[in-house]
Amino acid sequence: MYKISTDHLTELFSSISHDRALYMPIEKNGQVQFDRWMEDKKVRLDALNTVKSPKDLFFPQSENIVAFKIKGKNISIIENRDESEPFVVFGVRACDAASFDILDMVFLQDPVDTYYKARRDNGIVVTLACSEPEETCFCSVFGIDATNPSGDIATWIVDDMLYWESLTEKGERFTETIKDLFESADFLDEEALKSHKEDVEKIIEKLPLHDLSLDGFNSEAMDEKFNSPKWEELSEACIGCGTCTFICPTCQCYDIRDYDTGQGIQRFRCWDSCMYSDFTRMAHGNPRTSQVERFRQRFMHKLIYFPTNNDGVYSCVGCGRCVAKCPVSMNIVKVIKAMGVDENV
Amino acid sequence: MQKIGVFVCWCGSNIAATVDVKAVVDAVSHEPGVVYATDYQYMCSEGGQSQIRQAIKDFGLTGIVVCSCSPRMHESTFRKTAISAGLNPYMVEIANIREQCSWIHKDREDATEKAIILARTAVAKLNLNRPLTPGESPVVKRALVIGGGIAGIQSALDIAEAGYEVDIVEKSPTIGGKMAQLDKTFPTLDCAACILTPKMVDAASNENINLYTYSEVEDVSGFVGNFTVKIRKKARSINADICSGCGVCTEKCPSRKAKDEFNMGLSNRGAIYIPFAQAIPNVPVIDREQCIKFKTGKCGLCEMNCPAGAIDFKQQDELVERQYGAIIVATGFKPISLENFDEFSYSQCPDVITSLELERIMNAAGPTKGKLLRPSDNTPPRTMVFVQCVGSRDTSGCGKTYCSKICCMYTAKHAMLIKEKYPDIDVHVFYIDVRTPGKNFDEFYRRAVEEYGVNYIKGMVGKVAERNGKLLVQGSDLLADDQIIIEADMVVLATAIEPDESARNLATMLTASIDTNDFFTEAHPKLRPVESPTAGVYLSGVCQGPKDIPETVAQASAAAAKVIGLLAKDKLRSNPCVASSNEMLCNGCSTCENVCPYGAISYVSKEIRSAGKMEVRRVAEVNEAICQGCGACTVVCPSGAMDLKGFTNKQIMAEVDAICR
Amino acid sequence: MQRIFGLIKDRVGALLADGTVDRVIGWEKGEFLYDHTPAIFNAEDDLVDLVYDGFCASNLSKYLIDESKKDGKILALLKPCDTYNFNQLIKEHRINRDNVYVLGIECRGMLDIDKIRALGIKGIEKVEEQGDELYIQTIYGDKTCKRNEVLLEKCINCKGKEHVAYDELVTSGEDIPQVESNRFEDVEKLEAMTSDERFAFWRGELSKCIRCNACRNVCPICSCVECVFDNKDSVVASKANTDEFEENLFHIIRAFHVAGRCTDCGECSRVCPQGIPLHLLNRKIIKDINEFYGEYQAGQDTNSLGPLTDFTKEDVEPSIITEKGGEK
Amino acid sequence: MSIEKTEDSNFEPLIVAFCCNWCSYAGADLAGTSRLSYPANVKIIRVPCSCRVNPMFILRAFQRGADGVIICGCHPGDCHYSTGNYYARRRMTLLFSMLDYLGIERGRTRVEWVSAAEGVKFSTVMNEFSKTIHELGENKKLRDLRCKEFLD
Amino acid sequence: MYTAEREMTENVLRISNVNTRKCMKCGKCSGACPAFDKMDIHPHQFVSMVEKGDIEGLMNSKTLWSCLSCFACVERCPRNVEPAKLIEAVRLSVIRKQGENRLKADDIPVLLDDELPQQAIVSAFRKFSK
Repeated sequence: MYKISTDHLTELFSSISHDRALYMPIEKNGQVQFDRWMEDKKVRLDALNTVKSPKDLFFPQSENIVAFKIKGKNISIIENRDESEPFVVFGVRACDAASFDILDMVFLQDPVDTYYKARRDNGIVVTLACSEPEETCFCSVFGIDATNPSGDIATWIVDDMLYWESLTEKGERFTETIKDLFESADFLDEEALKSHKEDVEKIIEKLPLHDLSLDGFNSEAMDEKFNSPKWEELSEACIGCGTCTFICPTCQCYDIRDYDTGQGIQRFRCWDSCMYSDFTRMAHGNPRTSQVERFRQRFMHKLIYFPTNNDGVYSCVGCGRCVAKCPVSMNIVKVIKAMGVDENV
Repeated sequence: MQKIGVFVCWCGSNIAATVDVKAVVDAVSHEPGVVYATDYQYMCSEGGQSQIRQAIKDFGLTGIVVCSCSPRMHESTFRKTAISAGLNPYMVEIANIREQCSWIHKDREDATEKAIILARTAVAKLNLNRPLTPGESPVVKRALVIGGGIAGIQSALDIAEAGYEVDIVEKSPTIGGKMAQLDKTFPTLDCAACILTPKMVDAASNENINLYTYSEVEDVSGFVGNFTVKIRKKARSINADICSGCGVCTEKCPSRKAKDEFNMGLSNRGAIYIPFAQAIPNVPVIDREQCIKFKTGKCGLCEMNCPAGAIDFKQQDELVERQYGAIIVATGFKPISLENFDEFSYSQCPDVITSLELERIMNAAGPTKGKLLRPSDNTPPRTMVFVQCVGSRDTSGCGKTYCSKICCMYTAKHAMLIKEKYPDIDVHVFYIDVRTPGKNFDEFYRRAVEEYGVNYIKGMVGKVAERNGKLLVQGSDLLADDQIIIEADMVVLATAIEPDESARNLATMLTASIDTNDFFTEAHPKLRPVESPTAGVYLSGVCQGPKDIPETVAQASAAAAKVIGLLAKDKLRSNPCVASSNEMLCNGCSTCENVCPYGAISYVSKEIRSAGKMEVRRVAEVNEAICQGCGACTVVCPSGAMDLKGFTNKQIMAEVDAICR
Repeated sequence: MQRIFGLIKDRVGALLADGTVDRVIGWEKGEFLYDHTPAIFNAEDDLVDLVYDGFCASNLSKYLIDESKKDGKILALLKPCDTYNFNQLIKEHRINRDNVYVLGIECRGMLDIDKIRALGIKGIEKVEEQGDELYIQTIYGDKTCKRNEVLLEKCINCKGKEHVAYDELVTSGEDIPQVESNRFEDVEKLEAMTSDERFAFWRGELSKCIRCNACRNVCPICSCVECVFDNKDSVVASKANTDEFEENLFHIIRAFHVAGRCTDCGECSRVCPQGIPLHLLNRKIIKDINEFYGEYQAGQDTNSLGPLTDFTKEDVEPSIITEKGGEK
Repeated sequence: MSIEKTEDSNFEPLIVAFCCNWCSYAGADLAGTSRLSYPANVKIIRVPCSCRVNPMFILRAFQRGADGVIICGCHPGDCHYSTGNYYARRRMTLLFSMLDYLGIERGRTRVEWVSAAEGVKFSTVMNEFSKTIHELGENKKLRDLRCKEFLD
Repeated sequence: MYTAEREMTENVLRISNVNTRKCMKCGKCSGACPAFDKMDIHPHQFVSMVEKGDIEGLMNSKTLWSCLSCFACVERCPRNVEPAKLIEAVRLSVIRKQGENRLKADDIPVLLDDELPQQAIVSAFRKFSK
């Protein structure tokens, strides 16, 4: 466990960003999002959550896959995927860090997605524990301890001191390279950290969504949930935009498209949203034609299909972004409450 | 995938001079879809066209691109070639590499590169062409002639001769136009009335011809084969059916102050008048500004004295709406106003007159009953000076830049007639160049000089000033390199002519294009001189450009021939490049309906299968016969449901892509 | 705000009971006190969840496009700014007028939860409104703030309190202060910048766009059967902004498709998760239309021709833009 | 003379011209028949009427690398379809104002009314426009980079 | 070859900014010229002489100094040729001819008028003594 005072954070960042890119929550045009760190950038470690999750550092919204060039009869294939170089992402919250593990389950399973793997290996995740969770947070419901985030290195900010503890071997190796900036934390610091964690846990207890119950959402209940009449009423307000899917840290669906650039064809991958009308358009058309079916598909996947395939791990980390940003305020919490077993609505 | 043949034309040397044709053929042969590419000296010739036909058969081409001159020139030629080879005519695209490439770029390398790009663009567009078949629309078997001068009358007679109904709309109370005001006409010097009035009577008596005199066209809608025209019959205040044309009323009318337009204002007329004796229809008209009854409510002498009781003060304008298959514009001309030419002091001295005024003075029915008298004191003149090109060939902005073409001939005519009738009058003519071309014209002018001793002075009048009753004409005599001053009794100005003032807004109504001098623009100066680019509108007479009576009559008959050719068809093939709406995408929001200039879009509710269930939706429908294919609806349609066949969104996008590649 | 809600609830109950309408579209309470969802209440379920307070900003007229196609009559609770969109959709034959019974409800201006958070108020549990004061109960203690500090952008530039389309009006009789503001102020500020500054501003804003289509799907005017960006046969079909240009293209084309029809209801800016001031694009076109072709408020009536489907012979020439002065 | 703004003065601008079939295309032909030259980098696309030009076409041209776009039509009042150019005039005014609002150089887009008889005007307009675009330099602001530097 | 005469014509055309080719030889300038009789070369001839390059003839002519510059010819010319400007241009070339010192220093006391501003003397020298 190391520590560094918050006033020296700027030197820490500049030394990290010497040989690799450093991303962290930065405010740009009134919006906090993960951006590359520069001296003049406005760092916002106090902001609870960025609007867009850091998943697009590993799974960008659009990336080139391959390109073709046609000259007369012959076609030449050109590898022009975007090269990824080593980088550090700092200030990741516990929920986002947990979402990386969920994405790993999808992309790193056989067959491994090489694009994602390249970025994942190059990336070092430095998490920062929350100190002031919002009322929209419900990460505890999914067993995520906000005060002890996962990731390669965990950090805590207590008063004006940043505590730095590497959790994984990759984290350990990285900390070695910048060890001289830190002092080692003594017993007093451990105590201060422990009491800070308890305060935060107390706040988490008091969060309104703390005791949201997930029982009833398991593979057995799949048919019963699928045919429930409640979907009709829950989805009547949904306008089918992609906001909830694009800001959600665990949504992992993408579409592959070709673009005719005039010189040749550029094949690229881009995020897709199950809420869109052309989401799974196939030869005969789209299997889910009405908004009710699409709405149901989203929450069934998060709460039932994914846990069924991944031994009980839900595909939601309770970060609360969709609760805050949905244009018509319809979100997963309302679905859980409406569809839950004890109907404690 | 299309199988496209590309044919690059040399156009003799017009294209080949600055465009490397072989390079174009080679470059375009690699384009997607192109299976055959060749070049030829004259693609539009029979040899070229047979080469295309052969290639279509040999390679089974589904579309051809011809890189040649402007599509406005030979698009129809190559479409006919395609039809003759069994290919749909709308699978032909033209790349304009002559007017828009070889003729305007000097550097061979630039021109070739641009020709390649234009060829590639045409191929890109053709790849997305689909075979189109022209629709059919009915033809109304009736023609409209706007303007009742010699041009209008001649056209009307020829069309009536072919058995079709014709309406003549003339804005003045009688037909006859400017020619009726003339005395004698060149080159044969026979009197204008003698050759015109019989035609006027024929026009009046021909049962196929309806005369709408003292009427104007108010609104034109529709398109070739089916024009709807609103005609405003202005109130004559006389019931034409029962009026016998005795003319008693015109004598009795007390209001004498009005200037007689027919006599160019040289004499006065009553408030109720017949323009001239042989007027057709021979019915007077009341000039409401001058008539005391209309101004003050008193008088009404004409009503009292009219034997037939035909006067009807309460008569109102009447709006008539009729359908026509074709329209002939014969609006004629008028002399320009001379306010910018005060060096001739036309407005100060009454003895300085225009040629048209001289026509009236010499005319037996004119204000001086045919005797040549000075308007100021009615004494016979001793010396007369004619000044040519007043307001013509003038780039200084005061007059017209063009040569009015007829002045040299009618001045020679005036000079000859005066010398013949009054041999002792000295006649001088100041000229820049005497332009009397064609059959018997130069002989006519030389006769004026050699036989009648008219003194032609190569030079120009600088100033005309009046001094104690005489006109001092100061001009230059370039051959003598001298400045001469002639004491003249009368000065006649050969004034420039310009189109009738009704031309400008008539062109807007007909959507016919018009040039900056207000002459109607012909479809093609050499190949289609009597047609306007707007289908169904034909040009006859001076409305299209300055010309004399022989040419006007020739053009009038030509226009009539074109109209007869059109009316002879029962069905007209309508333009297939019209809008079409995709009912799956249509929101039914009526935005396209609001912008359609022809009202070709209507709305129906239809059963449509969408997202698995049947649904009744309000969708747009285009009436292909009325739509002219302008494309305004395609851009206001947000969902892209409305598209234009022949110029689809994808085609234009493909062209843009091909250009920017 | 409570008084008006009571009146509305009674009226809605009465209209449901006497059968003039068989269902109501309004807002339903959410988890917290600020996340209300548009919902349809059928006659039988009780109206306990119906709510109308400072957080009912969403514009219900878009739902009426599909709802008015179903049989039976629906009661729509429309705020003044929603009625402009209602009129525009009637003009475009998208709403079946006789299947809708419009209840014009009074509106004192809606609140923006992001602005409340920006004041540093976190963990919000309860929000009470008393006159101009807001009493907010949060996990970290109770906070208060002024109503006018946290108004939504579209309510600061409110177009007026009168409803332009209604079958019945419900007013509480309280006088509602008319907020005086120049709604083109931001547009003028942008116009005053140099063109490079404007380019940098818009690049900064539009580069945040994640193409979630919220602005398009919430806009009542932008409701094509199949949008040109989704229709694979269209020439601009695209799903992601893979390049800076596509970000501009999406927003320019969208602004143009609603040009002359946008009623400036501000919904696009309200729902943008990235906080892009999209209303500035549409407001610029509205300002140009007013300046060049005379004052025009879309949705004011149901029969006038929109500015882009109309013309006069004396319209200004496009070259006026190039000669408008200012540096290059 | 103003110093050349772009460094490489041999920059060849690419200009797309949308010409309406009845007037400006005929004017272009007349410029051709009267041998009035204008730069070769102006390429003409024939459209039935100026009202057929969709803002998407103009943005597509810029996206694909055009440096200037000019829309030619009949003089208001002379349109072959009687009202086409009135709609085009309003739409283009708003489009130019929007592009300017987004910070795109004002001179890049232009509307010009050229009748079938104005061959001279057509060539002077094209020369002038090409010079303006040359001074403005390459279109860097409204450019899709994928379409430009793509592979060898 | 580029003779001095050619250069003088270029000079006259440049100064007067007249395009002599526009003249259609109508003779209106001579017709309108009030000083026609006092001239040995007449207005319509200015244009053709300048076009032929015969500036010399014009420079030694009487016309050059009898033209009143009343601009009647310019006003009336239907082709905007502006003959009077040619005369002005030729006059300037006369004045500008080197080595023609028409004003010597010692003339000054005789002609001097005490109210004459200093400026007038200097410009007279500049104009007339080369």
